[in-house]
Amino acid sequence: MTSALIYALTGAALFLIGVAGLILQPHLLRKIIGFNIMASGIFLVLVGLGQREGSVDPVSQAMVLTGIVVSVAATALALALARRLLDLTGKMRLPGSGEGMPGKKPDA
Amino acid sequence: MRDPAPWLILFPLIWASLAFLRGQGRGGRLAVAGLTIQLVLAALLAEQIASDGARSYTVGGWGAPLGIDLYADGLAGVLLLLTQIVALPLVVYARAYFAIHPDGISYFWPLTGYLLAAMNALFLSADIFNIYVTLELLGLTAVGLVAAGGGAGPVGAALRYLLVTLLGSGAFLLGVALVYGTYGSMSLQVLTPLINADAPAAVFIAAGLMLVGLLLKTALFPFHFWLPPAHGGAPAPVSALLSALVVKASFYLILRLWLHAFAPLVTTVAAQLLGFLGMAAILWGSVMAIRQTRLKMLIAYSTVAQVGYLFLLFPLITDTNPAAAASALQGGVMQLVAHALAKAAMFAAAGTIILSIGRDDITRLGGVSTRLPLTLFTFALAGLTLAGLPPSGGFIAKWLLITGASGSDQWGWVVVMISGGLLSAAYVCRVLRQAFLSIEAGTKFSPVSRVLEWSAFLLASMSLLLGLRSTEVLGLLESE
Amino acid sequence: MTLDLLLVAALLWTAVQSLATPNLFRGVVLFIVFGLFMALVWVRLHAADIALAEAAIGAGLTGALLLNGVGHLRAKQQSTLP
Amino acid sequence: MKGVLDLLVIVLCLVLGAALWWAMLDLPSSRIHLAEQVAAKLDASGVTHPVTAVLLNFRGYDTLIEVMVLFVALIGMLTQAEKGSQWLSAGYRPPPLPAPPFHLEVLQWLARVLVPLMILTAGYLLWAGAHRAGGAFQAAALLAGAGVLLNLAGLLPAWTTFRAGMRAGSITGLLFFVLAAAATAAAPHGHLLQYPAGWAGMLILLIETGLTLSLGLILAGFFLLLSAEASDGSDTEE
Amino acid sequence: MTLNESLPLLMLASSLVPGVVIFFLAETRFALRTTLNVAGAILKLLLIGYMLWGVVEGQSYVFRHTVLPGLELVLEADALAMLFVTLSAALWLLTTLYAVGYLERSPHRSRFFGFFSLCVTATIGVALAGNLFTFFFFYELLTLSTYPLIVHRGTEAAIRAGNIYLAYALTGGAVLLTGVVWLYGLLGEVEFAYGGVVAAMGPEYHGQLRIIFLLLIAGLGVKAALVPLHGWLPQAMVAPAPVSALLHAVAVVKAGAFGIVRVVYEVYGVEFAQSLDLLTPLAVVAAVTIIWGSLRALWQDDLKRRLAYSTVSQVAYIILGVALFGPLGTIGGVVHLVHQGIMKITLFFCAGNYAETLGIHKVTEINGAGRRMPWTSVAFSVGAFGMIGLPLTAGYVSKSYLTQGAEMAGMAWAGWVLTASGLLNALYFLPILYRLWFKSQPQAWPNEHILARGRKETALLLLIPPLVTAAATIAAAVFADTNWSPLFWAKIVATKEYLLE
Amino acid sequence: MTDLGMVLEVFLFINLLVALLKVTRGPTHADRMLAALLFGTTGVALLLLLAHTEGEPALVDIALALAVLAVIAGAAFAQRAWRGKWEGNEHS
Repeated sequence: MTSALIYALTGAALFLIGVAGLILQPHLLRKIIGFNIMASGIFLVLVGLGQREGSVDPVSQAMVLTGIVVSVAATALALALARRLLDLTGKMRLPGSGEGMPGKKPDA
Repeated sequence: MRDPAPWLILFPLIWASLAFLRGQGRGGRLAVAGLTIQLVLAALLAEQIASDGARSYTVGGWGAPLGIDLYADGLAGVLLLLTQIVALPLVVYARAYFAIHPDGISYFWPLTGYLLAAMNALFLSADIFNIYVTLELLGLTAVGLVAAGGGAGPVGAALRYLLVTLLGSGAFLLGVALVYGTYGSMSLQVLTPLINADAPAAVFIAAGLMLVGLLLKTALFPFHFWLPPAHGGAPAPVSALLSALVVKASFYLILRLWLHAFAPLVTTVAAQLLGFLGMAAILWGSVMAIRQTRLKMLIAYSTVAQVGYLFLLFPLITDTNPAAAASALQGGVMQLVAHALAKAAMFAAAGTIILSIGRDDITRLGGVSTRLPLTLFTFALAGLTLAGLPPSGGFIAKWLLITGASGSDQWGWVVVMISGGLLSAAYVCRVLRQAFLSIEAGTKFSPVSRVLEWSAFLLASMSLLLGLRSTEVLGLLESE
Repeated sequence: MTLDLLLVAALLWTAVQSLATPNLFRGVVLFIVFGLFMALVWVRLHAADIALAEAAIGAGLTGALLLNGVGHLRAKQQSTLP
Repeated sequence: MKGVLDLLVIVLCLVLGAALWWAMLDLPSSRIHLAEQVAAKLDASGVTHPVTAVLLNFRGYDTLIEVMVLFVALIGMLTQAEKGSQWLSAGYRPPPLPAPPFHLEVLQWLARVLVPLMILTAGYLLWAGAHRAGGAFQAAALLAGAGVLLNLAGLLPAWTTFRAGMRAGSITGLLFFVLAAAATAAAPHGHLLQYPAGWAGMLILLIETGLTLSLGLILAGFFLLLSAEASDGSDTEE
Repeated sequence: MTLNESLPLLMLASSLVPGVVIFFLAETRFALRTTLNVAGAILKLLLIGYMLWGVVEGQSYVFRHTVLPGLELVLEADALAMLFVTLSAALWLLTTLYAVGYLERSPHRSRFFGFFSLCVTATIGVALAGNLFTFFFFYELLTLSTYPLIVHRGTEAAIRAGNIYLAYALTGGAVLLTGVVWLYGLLGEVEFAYGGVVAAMGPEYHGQLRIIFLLLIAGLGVKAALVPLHGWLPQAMVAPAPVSALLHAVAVVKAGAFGIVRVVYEVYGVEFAQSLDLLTPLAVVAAVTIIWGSLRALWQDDLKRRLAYSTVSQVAYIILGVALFGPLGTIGGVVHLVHQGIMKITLFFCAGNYAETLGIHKVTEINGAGRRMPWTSVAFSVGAFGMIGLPLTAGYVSKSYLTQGAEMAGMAWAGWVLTASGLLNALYFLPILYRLWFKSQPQAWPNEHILARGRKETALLLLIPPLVTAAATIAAAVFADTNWSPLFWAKIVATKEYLLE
Repeated sequence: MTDLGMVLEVFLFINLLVALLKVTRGPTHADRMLAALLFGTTGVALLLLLAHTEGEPALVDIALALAVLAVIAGAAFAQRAWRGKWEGNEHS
């Protein structure tokens, strides 16, 4: 097993940790952190699998760079919206049921 | 232009950037001009596809797998044309709408431009990582448009939408990573034969992750929870764009991957599961639509239901006889097109009504039939399409889908489709019923511009006439 | 390989803790630390470009953005407290 | 209900995790090695660093859309920042920066030393990107970092409004990229982002420079827009 | 496109185009609107005249438009279609004139006449449909264009009635659609043809064909108001009188009945349907409907409701005729399609006149109206006699053919049903006539709108249409043996359906 | 040499982990932040070492960037902390 593959496996775990945080944590900042951890996990899988036979793979590295930029953009936008929501409602939680994302109906 | 494909992406990017340069609230005219050109380009591309078959375009001149390819087959041609056709009347509508009600105008034009660029790029893309990037562009622009409405409701809805769309594209990207890790390429053209030859477990998981990610974005039941507040809370032109086009983009991806690259992986069980979720969406969405008190929320829930309709396609095209599958596929695409036109018209009409009477309450629509007859007529025509009644495009879609279902002996789905149509008729009727009542004391109808009424009417009548001219659409769809 | 395994353990630990720790500020700081570990991972994967970006983003921008968010939250909570 | 849902999510995550690990450990070696193709075509790409070659040439189209994503996020933030605030009203002048309290003086001194260094480093990274790690995005991140530091030190006010100059600055680099792409697509026998032979290196450097400036402004904007104080907390709606 | 191809299309256009134009006319453009309406109706009648002659000469008028590969909209003018088209167009002209008089003071006339013309267009489409798909297409269009007419008044009651109508009609349409698509799945294309098109299917399909027949008849039966699917019809009475007239005599119920005729004769073929044992159950349903409708009519005090239940009963005569195996029954059923239309529209016109002139809505309020409104009452009496089936009325002609048909088909019980129904008809119509002519006038009419001026008991436009249709009721019987009577055409149809040529 | 590098790397890394422990333990925000800053410096050292052992000169650039950028997080903290807004307000 190459170390790249170990990192890929770690990436899968990080993805799931991030997803769980994104879904289960009610606080918006935690959700955003969860998203970032999820993204890091994916990037690790991408490069880890791409380089699992030991050779360096510039294509997967370039894709991860693109992905990082995208996730920064998303983080910034999410923070701006969360901040606005804080100004409007005084809470850093999603309105309505808000707690977990899926399942609960916003109008229930 | 020899190849309209890249220009369909570049044009909106350019006019959106110029609109941003000009400042807040500016750029409506640029948008109309840009979209007119895009419409011509899309028509040109459709013409080329219809006569010469599917087209490929190598970005950067490298070619897959090193470079990125654009690829436009009949399905992409239909969707590109549809996008520009729906968007053009909508931007005309939006100019008139924001002239009366400027909330949410601030960066509407650049965001709309980037939205269209993202959508065109997505329809043309033939590279799964590139698809991911376009998906993100699409998602963030859509979120920006929803959030621009301001107020706790829209901002909360936008944030929820953002988190869902990020989760969705995250799942998609993990799928991309697994596929790339397995085969070393991201080009769909290169991947298709490889997946056909041999698909290890990782590819199955990848396909599942990508599917779930896209389902989240398409808002299929039970992932629909984010859609009604986001679509119902945004300004009317935004709701129309989102409900008519944006959810279709991720559906288009599901369909394309299902039909081509991942075709060897799909199973009847998965198809039936999607069908069941579609059924649940139809029932749940319709019932919720019937129970809404706000007009735009009703329409938003109707989108949930209509998206469910699209997914009835999958059990009909998977492991069934070719004739039934072909008919069902045509029906699904017709449903997509008809719904896009009708839903855009419906949100636009609702926007006009709300602008005129200054509130969004279904039980207090009395008098709309006499004061805004054209708008109500627009609403009714759009409702006709949603309910799948002749002569609308929705009827042809339903006919084809039912033919597919009966041709493959899946009578359960016939019942679902038929009752779905009746349920849609029920919620459309709820609105019409109130609108036919006489004017309530205290309701004031402020005058609205004719542009608002006629642009919506144009969309609705297109959804209707589609029923009589569907051979053209299907002809384009068939060109491989 | 030893370094790799230590790094993996640190990554997982910081990730879980930054999400699970009850103190929000601690969570954010742990996330910044997570970013630094990520940068080291990229170095180990011979991805210098990504390491650079991760350092710039994780240690710099995202961290600052998140700290900023915590700050606003605190300010808000204090201003709304009686 | 909530507990059950949480449990469900966790169980699903565990199952998916197990499946992912098993699938990854079971992966055959891939058929296509893009790294070899990159190496083979590197000479024609105009740069010598493979990652930069992929980012700005082989898959430059991805980058084109990616920078748009970044920009769209900024627009999305602008729709929020300029709402519910008094900055839009005509005649509003931002209050002058208060005299720095003592404790900021150290920070300001630090910033005055570091910021030129950061700009220098950014320029270096941009230049280095052609043949080793570095490039537009990393350089831009450093530029933005400089902006953040200045703000933290009280030398640069938070952006309460987005002026025409900033608007132009944040879009110009991207627009240049788009127009360059359009030019390549419009050229006879040209394809989108197919740089004319011999011009690739030059064009990539130009595009990267434009991107660095615009991206720097955008990334700094992320922070500076967010660090603007809410009007005074009184705009809370129920 | 040759003239013969474009004629069916022109026929649709002659009501569609005025309809669409009228939508966009201002409320005050009274003269232009009326001119358009009448011009459209007259043009349509001229076209029909030309085509009637052509059909007798053996010309074929077929228009085809491909909607989908293998799926066509076909408009074809055959004898049966022409019979229905003629009825619709003639009654459209009369109803338009009547409606102009009736709605003189009410709002939203542009909307009303627009949908009115659309409704006629849909009816013409139903009549001319050359295949099952086209039939369904216009059948649903008819539902949609009548809904705004029913809710026209915008009152709670009207809207409730409209929604009930829509719920029934759309559900029926959905059931019909299932059957239609199923049949298309089996056959590929279901063009109407004399003698039917499904007989060629092997015995292994007979089970499916029976289910499809059930679906088709159930779907059509909603509009034809077969018991127990008739619930919407009495509710729809709240609509303005011209709408009720159109609904009952021409458009909606007839579209259902006409569809059943097409399905039994030209999709299944009467012999094949008989061999599948489908006709007897259909006859039973029709008989039950006849009796049930008549019984319910007995107890209605509201005049229009009584007429509505009478419609339920009378339309089932057509179905009964269809279900009687043998040409005589067919002739009786098909000719009743026309005869019932003429008679029932007379009655509704008259009911409208009573309501509009004197405010009479109930049977108990009608005492002595015969002296106040003699012409209207004469027309009403003729219509009522026709319904009962007295000699020298159109009703007599249909009933005699139906009775003979029942004997020929060996279903003597059907004859008894007809006789019983005649008695019941008499029971609920004769009291009205008695009150009209022999009871004394009350002190004051419930709500007198229009004063008698000289010999004009009411507005002229309200008076002429019922008189014309009453005259037609008698003429159809007196001149039954001539070459242009409905009976003559019904005989042509029967000859063709039984492939007797 | 490589062995020595390896040992040093692991040592520095353990240093990082100890700092990590401090970050999680607190007790004050200032402790945490200082520990995080220590991360920056140790990270730079580790990167320079790695640049040497792995033979990748580009890593020096990273060390440079990290050194410069680590200041920002510290500054962000400092700016907030000195305002005294949440000193002593330990729990969210």
